[in-house]
Amino acid sequence: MLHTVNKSPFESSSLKTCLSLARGDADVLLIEDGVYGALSGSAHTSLVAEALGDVRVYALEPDLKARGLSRDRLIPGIEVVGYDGFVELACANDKIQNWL
Amino acid sequence: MLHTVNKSPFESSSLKTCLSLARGDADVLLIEDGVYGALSGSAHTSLVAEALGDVRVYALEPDLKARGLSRDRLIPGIEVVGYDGFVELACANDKIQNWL
Amino acid sequence: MVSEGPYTHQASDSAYQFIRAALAAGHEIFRIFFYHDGVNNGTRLTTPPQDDRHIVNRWSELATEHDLDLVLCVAAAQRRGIVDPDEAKRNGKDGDNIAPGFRISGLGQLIEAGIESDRLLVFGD
Amino acid sequence: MVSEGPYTHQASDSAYQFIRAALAAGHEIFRIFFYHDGVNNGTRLTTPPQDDRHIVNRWSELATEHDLDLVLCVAAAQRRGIVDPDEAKRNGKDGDNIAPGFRISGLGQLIEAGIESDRLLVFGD
Amino acid sequence: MSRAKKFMYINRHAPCGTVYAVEGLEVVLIGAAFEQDVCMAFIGDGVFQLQQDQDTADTGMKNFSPAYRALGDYEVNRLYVERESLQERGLTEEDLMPLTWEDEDEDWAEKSSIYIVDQAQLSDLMDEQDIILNF
Amino acid sequence: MSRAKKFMYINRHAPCGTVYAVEGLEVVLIGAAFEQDVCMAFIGDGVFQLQQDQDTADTGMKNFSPAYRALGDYEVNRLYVERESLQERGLTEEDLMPLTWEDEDEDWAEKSSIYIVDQAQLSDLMDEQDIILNF
Repeated sequence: MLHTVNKSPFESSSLKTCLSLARGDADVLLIEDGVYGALSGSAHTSLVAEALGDVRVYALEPDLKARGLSRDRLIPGIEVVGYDGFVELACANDKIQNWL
Repeated sequence: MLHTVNKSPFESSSLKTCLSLARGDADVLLIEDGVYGALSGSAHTSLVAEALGDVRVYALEPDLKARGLSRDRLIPGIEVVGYDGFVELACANDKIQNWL
Repeated sequence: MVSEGPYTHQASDSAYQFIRAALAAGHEIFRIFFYHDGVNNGTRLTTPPQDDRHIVNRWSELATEHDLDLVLCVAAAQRRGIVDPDEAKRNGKDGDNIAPGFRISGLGQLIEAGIESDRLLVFGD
Repeated sequence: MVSEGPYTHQASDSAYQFIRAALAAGHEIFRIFFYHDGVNNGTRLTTPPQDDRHIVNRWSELATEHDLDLVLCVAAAQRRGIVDPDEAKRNGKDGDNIAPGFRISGLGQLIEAGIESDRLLVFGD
Repeated sequence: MSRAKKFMYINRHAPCGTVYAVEGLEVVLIGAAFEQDVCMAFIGDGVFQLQQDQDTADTGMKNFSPAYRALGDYEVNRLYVERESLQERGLTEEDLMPLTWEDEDEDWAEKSSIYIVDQAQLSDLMDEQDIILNF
Repeated sequence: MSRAKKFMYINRHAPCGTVYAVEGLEVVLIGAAFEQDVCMAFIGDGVFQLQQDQDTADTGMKNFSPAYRALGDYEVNRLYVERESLQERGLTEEDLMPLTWEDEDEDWAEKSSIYIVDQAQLSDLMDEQDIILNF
């Protein structure tokens, strides 16, 4: 299953809820303000870093760049994809849960 | 100063931010989904209960009733007011900060 | 200031109830300024379900009754497709959709309201 | 499904970019259903700043180019004042504001899209 | 269309403050006509949608909470409520509206539609679905 | 109007994801013409508005972040950034755009407009205002 999260973890519980319900074979894609969840050195870094042992986490590059977040600021293990990669993830998973 | 909070503390950081910046002489009014911050026995009860030693906290009765929250469910010390009480609070304070 | 559209968020309802209570207590409302999605409060094309309140008409009626100044921010309105006859002409639109009692003007009207009023409240998301 | 209005939330932009990428990869888009404030994507009365993207026109152009089915939910559109000529007539409105390439229909169109499509994505707030 | 698809509607917003709860419910009620396999989940502030005794009169807003009682008649009779979300909010099942349905196969016996499930059970349920919609 | 009022614009939303940051900035720039006493505060995700090197090209959205550099020219030269919000997000002052203004009284010397303040200082500043607007 593909999960998308589009809210900042600092202002919304979406990321936390998503990670509490995502299973081991899940892909989690951070888009829009959700990409702030990919930041290393933040109060939510450990939540995401721990989940990385379990699920795969991706962040959308256009949304990272729009917010001035360079790749070296991200939690190691997070993969960066473009809109084409987003489409591939949507195809590779049999269903999609968009956490809004 | 009058502060209003209109977001659920379970889904937004507004209440926490408000209470971290409100000073001793402040009035804090919970409206709309903000009234969930008045619930006793919840994960955010202690945050509000501690603030009650410092600031005055009010909850808007029409919004409590709309959500099915009766007065006996509220944290002791929270005052319940109507729209008329909201207007009075806006007059009694020299300025208003609406946390949105 | 009202910052959210009708129905989508309770902000329009809270603002309306607060203003009614303030008027009932004898206070003067200098202006109601609609910003962000709040400009969607000012379209006459809405048709809510018959058993629900009609938020737009409710504003228009309140404005008539109490001679209120309902102002939609022009920049916010342009982004969201709320136009009066002047705006329609200026931007080459074939029609307008502003509701009775509302007018479109600039952000300066918000700042002016802040300067001239004793209190400024914001209802939004 | 697109759930938020243009400009107010990035959802309309994300949906547009995703759909372009999906079309570029050879996928078929069965339908784009606009719900909640998403119906505000379908008004032809918007005039965004000249140096900004025109979200509504962008949808209309994409629909023409790729023969896409852009559906605005009727219940959501009635609450928010988006009407086509039929709706205007039925509800006694003096005009309509729907943009080219969009049509208004019921929520069943969303369920049907869920049943007929391989994947359903939601862009919203 | 080979078989009925499994639809899950996840509700995560409180009622009243925003339109998502009521417009989400409209989708479920319309969708029920399509004879798919439908269930609902209530997570986070969504559990507040089922709170008893909602009375919107003094806000001037429409009270749509009675419409949840109609779900049983539309054969939407599996409403999963996340236990952890209830606990975080200090709620118990007794705070929720008693929603029921009548089982045709058991001489129209009245049964509860509400199931309190924990996160692990909810994960399993989500995994079984074909379509998940979030309101 | 007896004297200039003190306006504080509090920014609490991240840029790009929603329109509040850009429409809030429009209010500040328009408001600057009214010769009031104006300052801005950045709290919570609002601190992300000042992040360097924002580039929206690949999203198709307009990049409004350069407009913050114009604030100094409009004599909006007190931008208070909450220290606790930066720390929670793993940011330091070096991550922010270097916003400056030229001081007419000191031979147009270039000075920083950004002040990192803690919660107690911010509380004091809020207390001094006449009007507080939140975006």
